[in-house]
Amino acid sequence: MNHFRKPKLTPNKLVSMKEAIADAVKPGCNLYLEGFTHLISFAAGHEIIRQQIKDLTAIRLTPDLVYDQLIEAGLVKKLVFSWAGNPGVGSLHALRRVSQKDSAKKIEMEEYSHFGMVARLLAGSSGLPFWPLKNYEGTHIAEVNPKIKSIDCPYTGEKFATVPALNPDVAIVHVQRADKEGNAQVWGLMGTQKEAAFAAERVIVVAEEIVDTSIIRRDPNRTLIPGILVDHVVHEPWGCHPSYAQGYYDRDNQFYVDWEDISRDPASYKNYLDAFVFGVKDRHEYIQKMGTDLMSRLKAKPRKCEGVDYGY
Amino acid sequence: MNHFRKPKLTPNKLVSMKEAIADAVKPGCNLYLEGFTHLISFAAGHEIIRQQIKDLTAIRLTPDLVYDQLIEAGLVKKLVFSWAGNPGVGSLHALRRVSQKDSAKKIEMEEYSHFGMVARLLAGSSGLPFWPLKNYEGTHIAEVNPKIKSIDCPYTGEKFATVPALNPDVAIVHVQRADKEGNAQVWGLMGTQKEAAFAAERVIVVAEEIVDTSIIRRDPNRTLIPGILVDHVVHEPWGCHPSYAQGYYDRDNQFYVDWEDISRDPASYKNYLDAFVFGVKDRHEYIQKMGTDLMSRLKAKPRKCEGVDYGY
Amino acid sequence: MATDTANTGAKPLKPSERMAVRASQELKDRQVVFVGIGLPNLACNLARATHAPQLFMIYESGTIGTLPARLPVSIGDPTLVTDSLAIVSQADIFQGYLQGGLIEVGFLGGAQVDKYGNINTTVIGDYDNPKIRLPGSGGACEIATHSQQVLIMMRMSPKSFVAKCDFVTSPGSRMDSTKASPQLGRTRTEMKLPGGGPTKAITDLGVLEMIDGEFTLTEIYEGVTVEQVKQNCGWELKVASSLKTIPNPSTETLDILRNKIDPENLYL
Amino acid sequence: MATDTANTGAKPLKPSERMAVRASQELKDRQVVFVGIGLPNLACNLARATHAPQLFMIYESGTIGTLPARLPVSIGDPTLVTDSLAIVSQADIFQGYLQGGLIEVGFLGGAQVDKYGNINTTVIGDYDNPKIRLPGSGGACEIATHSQQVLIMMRMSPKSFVAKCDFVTSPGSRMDSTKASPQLGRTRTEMKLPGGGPTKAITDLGVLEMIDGEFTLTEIYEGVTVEQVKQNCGWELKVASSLKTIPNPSTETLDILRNKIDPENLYL
Repeated sequence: MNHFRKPKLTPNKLVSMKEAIADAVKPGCNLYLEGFTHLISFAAGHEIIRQQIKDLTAIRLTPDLVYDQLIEAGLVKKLVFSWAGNPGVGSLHALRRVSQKDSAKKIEMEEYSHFGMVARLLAGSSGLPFWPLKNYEGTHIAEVNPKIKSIDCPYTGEKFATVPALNPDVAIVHVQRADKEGNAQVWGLMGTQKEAAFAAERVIVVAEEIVDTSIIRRDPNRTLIPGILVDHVVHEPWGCHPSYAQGYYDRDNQFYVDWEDISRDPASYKNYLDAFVFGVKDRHEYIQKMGTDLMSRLKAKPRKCEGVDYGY
Repeated sequence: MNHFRKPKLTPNKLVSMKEAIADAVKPGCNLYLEGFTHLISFAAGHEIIRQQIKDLTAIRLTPDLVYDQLIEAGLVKKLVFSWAGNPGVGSLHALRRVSQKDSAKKIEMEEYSHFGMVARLLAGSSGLPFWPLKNYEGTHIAEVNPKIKSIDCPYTGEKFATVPALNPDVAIVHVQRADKEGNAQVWGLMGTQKEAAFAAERVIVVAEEIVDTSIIRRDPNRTLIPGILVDHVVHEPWGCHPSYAQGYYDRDNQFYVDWEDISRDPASYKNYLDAFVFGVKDRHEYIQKMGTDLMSRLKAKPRKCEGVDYGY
Repeated sequence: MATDTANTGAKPLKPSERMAVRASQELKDRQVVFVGIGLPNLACNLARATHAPQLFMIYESGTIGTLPARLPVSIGDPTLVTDSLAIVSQADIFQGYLQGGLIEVGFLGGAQVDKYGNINTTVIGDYDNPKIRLPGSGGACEIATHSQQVLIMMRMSPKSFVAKCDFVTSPGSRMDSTKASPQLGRTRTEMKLPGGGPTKAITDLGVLEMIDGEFTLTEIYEGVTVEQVKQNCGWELKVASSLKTIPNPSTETLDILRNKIDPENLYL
Repeated sequence: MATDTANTGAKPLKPSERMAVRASQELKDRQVVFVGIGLPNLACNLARATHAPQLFMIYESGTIGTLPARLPVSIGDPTLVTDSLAIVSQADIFQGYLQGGLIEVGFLGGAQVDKYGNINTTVIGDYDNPKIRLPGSGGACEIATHSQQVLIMMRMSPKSFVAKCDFVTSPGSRMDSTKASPQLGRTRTEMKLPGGGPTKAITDLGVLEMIDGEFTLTEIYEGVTVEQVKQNCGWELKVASSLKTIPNPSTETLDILRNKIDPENLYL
């Protein structure tokens, strides 16, 4: 077993989203587009749709609107997940259209619980082929997923579930700030960003702000992802809308509510994709198209914390 | 298997070090006095010596001077560890005197590598009885420690080492700042403080500064230990000397060098303990006794980082 | 429904309000609660605003000691982050807090629940060819496995309180029988599940309590009849001999719930 | 020793200086190195100050992309923290960085090493009744197990370069024979060890290289004889047919090492 990963130490990894996606996301690859409500890179998802990268195995604990859009665009061969919905609102309608009895065409589904998905990433980010967890007894989850196995504790004899390591081909992680080597700092909800970056073969860091490395080095405990894991850095302000970035802009809850109606009908879904994905060439145009009121409505009110002292 | 821990939600846990140690550290208990060079609570160790709490199983990755002092004071029945030395300088002489062929009296030793000790805490802090790791093949470490066992991966068939969960009776953790409920923030080196606090039955947080809860809540990503794990909070400025607290005071490297000579000879060792442990009633007296130059010599030069924005 | 006609003050009392108020009464001050969005969130924040000001709220997204300033609209709402005591990763939430045994009360709901408190949030119909594809487990399976006790909040109907779940996502007091094994399945103790499992189901008609491993009707709201409850339950529901009546909430409590907790009527 | 008489400039060239300079030459720019305190730290910081300015240094205490402003006196020196790119927990260092396969070069030393590069930092003598109790593994076992390659830095003597280690703390190229199994033990490949193991031992007399799983003398310093090296080795040392001579370091390099890297002469 040799699981070495080549550390990535190029001094400037800044590219456009177009370039990053074209280079790192290949047809048929295992894609982990991270975000747990917070810091979901819709910008990356839309660029994947524009580039029509097909046959994806789309992986995340919470495939949400952007995963649903990948499905509606016909790019997803298989979904690996633990909770698929429009958080706080309802269903993912593109997913429903390819996952039910009456579906004309179906995609493959591989299903865990959140803890199971997290455990898969923990294994993948730790160089282990499996991870043990106390879960799934008394449920049908392991029955319908043969990848969930079990192991006996060598001390107590007790049985534990295991899940296999997850090592995505590409992880895309949106962060508040990064330097051009990809050293990335995040605050607020952290989801599985660190584990995804450590587990993936290739990593794209998308940042609200590109900062000088000295800013990162002033507060090293804040760094979640070291640049040695990162292939590409993309500067994409407002890149998460309708998701959010703590300290930058609020979640566009109204969009999530409106989405229920937009997405239920394939025709209005198509209109949305035509206008806001295919109809714009990049994120900048998307934000312009959203109208001037977007920023005033969602821009965060400042609430800065104090720094701490690293002197000695 | 029922492994629930009663969350600790008393509003004010502030007590003196004397009270905290008397209540939480009992004769014969498993003690984890944390610190990886950084944030070692010498103040707590000295109070344990003053209270003559015997038959301890003393546990840490890096038992250093303060563990050696517990041994010299005759309080340690067993040492569980992975590296025992005076970091950057040399040996632990009290330990040598009770662990070699020519020793008149010996203590029990249970030995892992750092990763093995960390893995034991990961299991203990995660509600699992074991933890798998790729380690110990090609060495004699597992041969002399029957607690290191093995497990076969259910996916690859490959063999992995396992270590049993470590759940200390008491963990003592020094932090830069905490509120009186024990919500604790740490920066700089983090060692295994979080894992120790989650794994232990009882937790004493010792803090350089006691701050209002609002300070903790201004930067929640900085919180390493939640107060619901904590039994006692002790305010003990300069409580780590000769170890250090980033942002507060530097490591007293000269003391570590001098210690080599102090500790080699049992007579000078006794003189030290008589003067600086038994000869003072608490940490305040210890610091006074160290002389006025201590603070000017070791006080940290300020190097504050910027805060981040938690607005939305 | 009967509850539609129950009046407190000017506005009629809604089933959702009754559920939120009744659930809040289950929470004790200084308990550690794993809060879900929707009705559980209303119940927890109502408890904080009334009898349990120090209720310790943890949300699945990783916020510890949460103090939401507005009603969170999703599990990852930024209002959960700002002013919380700590933010932790998903790994820590599931591995450290849940599997680590720190959660005293968890909340669950779903599309189907059976008399053992087994819950289905995965599919209606056959797993491979479902009639309806539901969101899946999320953290529900581990909440049901590891919380010291679980409170279920669901509206009753024969479609939701079912004789048999189409799929069990989250474990209840014991496994049901299957075609292959017509005997009743193993209990939580036999399966060595760490948590205590569901203790109560707070519904829109009354409260079912887990007694000897089976849900039994122990409380009904004012104006609700036992017959109504039975009609809305898909199995032969046991009824406690000493059935309690749940009084209507006080005007004061309702006022807090309606005007402070959910003033925009998002979940009520 | 011969090296005591080698002169560069005014001050005589010390064995520790030769070791630090020779080890620094093994490091390539932009490599990820797991740095130990003492000579490895001097070698790495010398490499940074000369041919490898972007050497990426990780210390066991959890500092990533470290830029020490002063010579660290312990593995947890605060100068390692300030200005580093990231600080991570011990769990992340061992589980994420080492077991996760991110370390390209690791450094090790010890009380004893054998011809396979097995290292002893645990005990001299019998484990249960040792003549000398050494510090133990620390992170050495996992550095030896998981680094892509390991560089050993040790002074040679028949007591340290031994025919058989009293205890193997860190795995080399293969296990030695034992009383119970007189055959040679399994190789790293047979044991499925992820890392490449020791590639070179940088000593005070010359460089031993791991060739076909056994340390072979391939380089000696100016003024050192093969005989000297053999006398300081506890096993019948193989010598390469094309033995290289290591030139003395340049005045410029020595100046950096002596006056910038370790001006207070802590480790030289």
